Amino acid sequence: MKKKVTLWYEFFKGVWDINPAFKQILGTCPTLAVTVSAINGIAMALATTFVLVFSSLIISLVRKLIPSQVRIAAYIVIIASFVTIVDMVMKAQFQELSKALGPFIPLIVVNCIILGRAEAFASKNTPFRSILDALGNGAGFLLALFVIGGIREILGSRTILGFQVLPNSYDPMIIMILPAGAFLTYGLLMGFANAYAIRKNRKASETNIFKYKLEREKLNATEV
Amino acid sequence: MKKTFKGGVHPHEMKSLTEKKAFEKMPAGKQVILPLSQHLGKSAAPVVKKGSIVKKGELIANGDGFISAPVHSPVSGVVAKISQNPNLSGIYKDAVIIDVKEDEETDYLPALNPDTITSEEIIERVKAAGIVGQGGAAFPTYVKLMPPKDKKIDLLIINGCECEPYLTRDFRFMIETPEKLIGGIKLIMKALGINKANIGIEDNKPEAIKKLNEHLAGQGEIEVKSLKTKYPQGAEKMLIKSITGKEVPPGKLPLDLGIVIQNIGTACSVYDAVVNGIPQIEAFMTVSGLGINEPKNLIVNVGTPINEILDFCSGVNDKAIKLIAGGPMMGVAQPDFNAPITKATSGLLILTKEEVGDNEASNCLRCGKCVEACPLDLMPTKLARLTQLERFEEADEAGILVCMECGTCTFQCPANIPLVQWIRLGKQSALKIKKEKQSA
Amino acid sequence: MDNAVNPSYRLELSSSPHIHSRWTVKQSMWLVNLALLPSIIAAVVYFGYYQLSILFTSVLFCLLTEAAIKYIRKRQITLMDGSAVITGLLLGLILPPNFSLVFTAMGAVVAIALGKEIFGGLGNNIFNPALVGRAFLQAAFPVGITTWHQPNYALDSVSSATPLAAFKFDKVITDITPMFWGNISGSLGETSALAIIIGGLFLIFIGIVNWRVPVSMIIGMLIFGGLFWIIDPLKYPSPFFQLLAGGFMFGTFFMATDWVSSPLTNKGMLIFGLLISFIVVVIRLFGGLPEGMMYAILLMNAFVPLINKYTSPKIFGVEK
Amino acid sequence: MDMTIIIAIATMGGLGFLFAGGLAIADKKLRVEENPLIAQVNEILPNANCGGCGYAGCYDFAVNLVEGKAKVNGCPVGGNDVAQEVALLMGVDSEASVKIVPRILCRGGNKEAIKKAAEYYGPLSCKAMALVAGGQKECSYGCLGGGDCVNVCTFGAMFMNENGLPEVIEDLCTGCGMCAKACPRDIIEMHPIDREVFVLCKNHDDPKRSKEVCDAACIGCGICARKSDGGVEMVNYLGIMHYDKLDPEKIPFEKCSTGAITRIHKNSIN
Amino acid sequence: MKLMAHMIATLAIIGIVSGGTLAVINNWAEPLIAANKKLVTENAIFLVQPSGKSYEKVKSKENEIYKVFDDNKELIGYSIVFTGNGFQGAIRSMVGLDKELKKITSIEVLEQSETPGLGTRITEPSFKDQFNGLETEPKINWLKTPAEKPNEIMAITGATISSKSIVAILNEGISKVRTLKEGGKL
Amino acid sequence: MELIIIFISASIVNNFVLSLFLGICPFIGVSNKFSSAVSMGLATTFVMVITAMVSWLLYFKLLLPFHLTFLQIPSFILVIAALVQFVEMVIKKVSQPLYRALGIFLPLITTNCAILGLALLLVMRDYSFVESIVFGLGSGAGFILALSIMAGIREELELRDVPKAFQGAPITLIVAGILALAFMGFAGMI
Repeated sequence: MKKKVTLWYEFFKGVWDINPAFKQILGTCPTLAVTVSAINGIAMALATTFVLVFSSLIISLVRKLIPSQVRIAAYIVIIASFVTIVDMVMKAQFQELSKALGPFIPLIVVNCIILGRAEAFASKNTPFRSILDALGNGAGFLLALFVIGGIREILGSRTILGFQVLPNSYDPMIIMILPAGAFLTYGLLMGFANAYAIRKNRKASETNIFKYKLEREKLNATEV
Repeated sequence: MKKTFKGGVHPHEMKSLTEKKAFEKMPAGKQVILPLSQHLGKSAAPVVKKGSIVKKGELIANGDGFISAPVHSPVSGVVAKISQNPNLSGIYKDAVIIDVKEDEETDYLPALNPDTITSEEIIERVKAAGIVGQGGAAFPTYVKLMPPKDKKIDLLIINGCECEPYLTRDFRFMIETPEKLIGGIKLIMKALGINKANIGIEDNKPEAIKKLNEHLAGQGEIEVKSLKTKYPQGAEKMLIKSITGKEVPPGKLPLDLGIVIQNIGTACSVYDAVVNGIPQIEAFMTVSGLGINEPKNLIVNVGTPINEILDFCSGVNDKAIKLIAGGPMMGVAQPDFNAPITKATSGLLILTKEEVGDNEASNCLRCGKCVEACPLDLMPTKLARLTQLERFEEADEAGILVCMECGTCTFQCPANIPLVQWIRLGKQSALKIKKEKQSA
Repeated sequence: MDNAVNPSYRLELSSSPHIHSRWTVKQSMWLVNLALLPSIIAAVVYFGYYQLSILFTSVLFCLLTEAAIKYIRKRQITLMDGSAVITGLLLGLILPPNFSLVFTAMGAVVAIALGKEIFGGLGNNIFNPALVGRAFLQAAFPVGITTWHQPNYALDSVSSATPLAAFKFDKVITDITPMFWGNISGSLGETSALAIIIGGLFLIFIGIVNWRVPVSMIIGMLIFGGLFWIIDPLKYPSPFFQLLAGGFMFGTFFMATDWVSSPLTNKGMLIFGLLISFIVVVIRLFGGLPEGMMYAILLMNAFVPLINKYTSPKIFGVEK
Repeated sequence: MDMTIIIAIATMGGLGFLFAGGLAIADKKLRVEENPLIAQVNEILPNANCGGCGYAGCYDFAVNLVEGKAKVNGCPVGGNDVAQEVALLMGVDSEASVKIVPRILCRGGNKEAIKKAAEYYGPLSCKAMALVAGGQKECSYGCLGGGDCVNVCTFGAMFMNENGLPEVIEDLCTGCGMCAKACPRDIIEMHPIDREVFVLCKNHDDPKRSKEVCDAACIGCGICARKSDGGVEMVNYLGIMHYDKLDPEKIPFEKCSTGAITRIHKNSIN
Repeated sequence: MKLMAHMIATLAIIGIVSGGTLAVINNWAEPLIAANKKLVTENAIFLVQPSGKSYEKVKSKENEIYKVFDDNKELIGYSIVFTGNGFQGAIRSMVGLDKELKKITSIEVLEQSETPGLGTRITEPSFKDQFNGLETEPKINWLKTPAEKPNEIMAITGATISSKSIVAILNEGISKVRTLKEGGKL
Repeated sequence: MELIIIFISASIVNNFVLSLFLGICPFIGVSNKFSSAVSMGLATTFVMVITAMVSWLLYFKLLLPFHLTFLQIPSFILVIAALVQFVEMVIKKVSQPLYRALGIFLPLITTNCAILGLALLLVMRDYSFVESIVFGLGSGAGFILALSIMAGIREELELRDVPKAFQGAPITLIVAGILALAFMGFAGMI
């Protein structure tokens, strides 16, 4: 029943088709909170991807050993452990980032992306595919966070990844680095992503109708 | 301060077009088309065949079923055919078509003495004469005169408000034939076995109030109540609220409050049927609007096609844009001039663009004018929107079934949204869902 | 059929009722614009001709944004209904004098795009578009929008505190009389209470504005503002000062009464007005910002759906 | 070994032990019998418990799905794949072996149907039009042309053609029947795809009237009924099909003057 | 019963493995984190006392106070952490004072959650540098216009409250420390 | 006084949803119906208060004394998950109507970062036991406030003509953005 999926798609679907931030609307808290700058977004996404990949791997390895009644608890402990590792490593080695991302590193635990992929994918698939899936979702998350962070950074502080790109004559829009700016940017981007998808769908259905009409003409022609 | 209801609107009355004009009898034309369903309820069953010769007043179709009314011929002539014909609102339904012959033979019911008649006899006669309510819904009148045994009736209200703009028919009844009206009221009271009646009249008709008071002098049981001029003062629930202060709960009837409401025209018809034996074969109506050359109050044979009536009023002018059967607030727009009028037709209006206004609707601005105007305290904009979104169950919860389609909301709406149309649609669907649920 | 009334034109067929009241959207909108005229005149009188360019920019960009979005959405472009003009004028009138035209244009774009069109256009917005634009500007360019100019000093860059800021930071109470006439520092259209009242009463008189909102707001201010004043007249200003200060008057008559973003029901309007006043008093007296009118109205806009829900009228005949 | 490590192990192990024990007991004591379909559906769902569907978690969504309250494609996380799987699962019992498609039983488009003398103003939805004197066309049985059916189709399987009538793209149709429900005139009926003969009209008017209102109406002449041995029955001037008795070969299609009774062929875009 | 045992075992094992792993990693990370923390504090201490070479923590319940010494181990002043409420949240700052507590050497904002782009400008040199050499007696004062007296600073336009808060925090903190000193506890 | 300030700060000025971005998932997910929003808010508040108590005890009585602070995250989340499950069981057992009203929202709460965020914040801010409870209550109240406002608006928005691309999550986020702007009015009030 289930169609065979190519390995490439296993990875790629997470980047766009089921992009966690724009399509699945998961992991919204960090998406909004840490995207004050592009670099923060990237760091957060990388941390999340790290946890995602490793927990997916472990979960997919032990998926047959865990009884279903305790699977959520088991998964969440595994995830929490990896998050703690990330947290400690960040604190020890990347102090500045750890400060910027604040309490949102521990909150990776409750990022629905991770538990979602664990349940939806890793618990049903082989480790290799799980890793691909995790990487894809991580990449999708990275893309989203980078775009949102980039927009907010450019408009809100004239810079991107710390380099000034807008002239000094441009007054930075402070709203972009406030919570309100995060909500608005995310909402607008999500809307535009939807608009694009709707447009594509409409195009597709127009093509369908066109094709159907052609076919019907042919049919009519042969009948007469 | 007169007692009144909340909300309501004040449309331009436009009654001056016809209020000074006495009823005029329109002569019969070549043909009458008698739809078999001129009332709410089951269609009547024809008792004549093609080629049958009928006299004026003769029964041509029997009302069968509990809520139904018979149809009588308004002319003497020959049945040309029984076929489908458009009725008011453009739907094709069965109708008996009679070619008019020029003799004045009549076949009325026997006249009865109003002083000795019994309650049962009155009801029997009202049923036999095919009288239907003339307030708009065309509900067979005899049903209203036979309240269930467990309901005690103590008040008859005669609706003389005529709150619809343009229409002056009831006004003319009150001015021209007050005796007939009062006689009719007394018969209805007798049929119901009560001795208290109120006539509610809007205070923009002082002449009528005066006239009736003169005729009622010394008779304590019938009382004229002068009411505030406000649309829809003439709606059952509003009228009861204004006169008695009571509110008819949703899903209940005036009967449940011990009240029966009858229209002025109905009372006159009852009088004619009992005292003169004439079944309901004529419609008293106002033909008005700026689109007609000569507005009139007319007495017309039931079944006369609209175009003949308009011809009789010197035709329509070229500004006419809309034809309405009934009043401008609740009447039905007609697609053409071919349909015949029925027993309950109280008016024909030919309106011009100037009166009708623009048809373009824009977005709802949530100004709340519809909520403010709704006499039943509904939120019309919400009901309409819920209908558009097909959320009928929620609409039901919000009271869509209570709406009586009086049109105040649409009248007030600055965005010109056809709220009533949507709500009517919503009512149909909500009712359907409710019935399905109950049967399930 | 051979009837004499066989028309050469087509009859109109539509649902009842067949007549309408005199109200139309377009007419109402332009009347609101007319009611803003006294405030516009006051702005020019007190702050100079330059302010007209702010208003013009604001209106222009509102119209352009609306047209652009309607075009993208392939909807009918209805600029002449006057609603975008209202938004533009309202936004312009709540900006400080000599405000940057670039920022004004940005505010106008945001007001229409995020305040109105994203909800589906006219009649669909939850928040007052002009206030969304203003709140955006306040958050985006806090310095520019809190730089005030003294009246009559037109293009001079002398900055002076508004009565509320003067009170908040320096505990200075401004005289009531100039506040009534408008000869004080503040937003373009907000300073002259007189001009606002003229326009506002006009709207109430012709029935566009439901009196309940302004009345309940003023009463609310007298109650809540008065309460604190009675508690400690030295620490808290008099309610009359608060009535005339900042954007209260303008908000009362032109912002909170916006049809779209205020409650539908009469009872709801009273609650709405009272709560706006309450929030304004709280923000002014206890918050970090000197003025809270904009935030109070926006917040209460958010509550409108709930207010409507709980004040929807009791259906006729239903037992109480 | 470091003391902290031992305590850490003990703590986490202890907590795990406690929790698992509690859960195990709970699972034993509080198990509730339920529709097995719910569990099956729940299995397909992503179980992220994100609440994106508007329900309280995946399980609640599954319950509502099985009860028919939630939409199959309601899970934003699962996307199309999950929607299809769920649809398949849910459709197992209901789906007949032969595909069901809607048939539009009216051919009175803009060309064929006669328009009313009056112009309709108001909302252009079929249902709303039906309320005001029956819309634009003279025929009070036919298609109103408002496209309500097209609008409810979530699969893009319907469109309004140039003639103002809806058409179905059978390959895209799932046979959900939403269009049939949406039609206020009941012109759309759901039929197995292999039925070929239809009277594409619903007009019960008498012959004269039918001819007046539409060039493509069934005028009730009854030729098909007489020749079909009970396959077609005339009811109120309209041919009604009895598919159990129908033999397409006996129907004199060429004799039908308006072409109301037709043999339709499967259309396809493949 | 078997299932129950299975469940308990699974979770317990996962817990044990997790606890163990984390403990091991913690053993590696903990000293690094602690070192980082210390480094930050040290940096700040010397940042506000540029001529300092070594420091010593003063035991005090209310404030974090460090004595700062020069090359010759002679007291040159104090680095003190002051905390208080800003516009939106707590502001934590390290302040360098001379040994008489009469002059500020320099200040450094350690933590704040002011409005980004506005209140956060209290961390920018243009604002902070105003405090270099600022007199603390009788009291630090703030103006909306350029400062005139040696104990005055100019507030940030549009962020008056944040500027005001810093001044208030300093004034309050310094007076507290002064009583400590007068009480001989410093 | 201190407690009142904590409450107001947590519920309004530093609203979890609108200024700390905690609990956004349920905020977007369960805010389309007013009744479910309120139930969800109540259930969350309930769990928040209990979490505040339990995690305070766990941290200050177990983890801190034994130098196990690095186990904060896994132990907290385990406790929360267990707690949610336990609460669900109890409610189910005690009152079926209550379960139907609240219980079905409980699974969502495990992955609500507002809960874990609350636990982490109260540790970070060094609150006392009572302060922690008030903090939990305040956060819960703020959550209910944000959720019910949003639910009211979304119920209303369903009646309006939001462009298709923006229906659902996008318009919710934009409304949240404007709400966050409006809540800025309370800034500086703590």
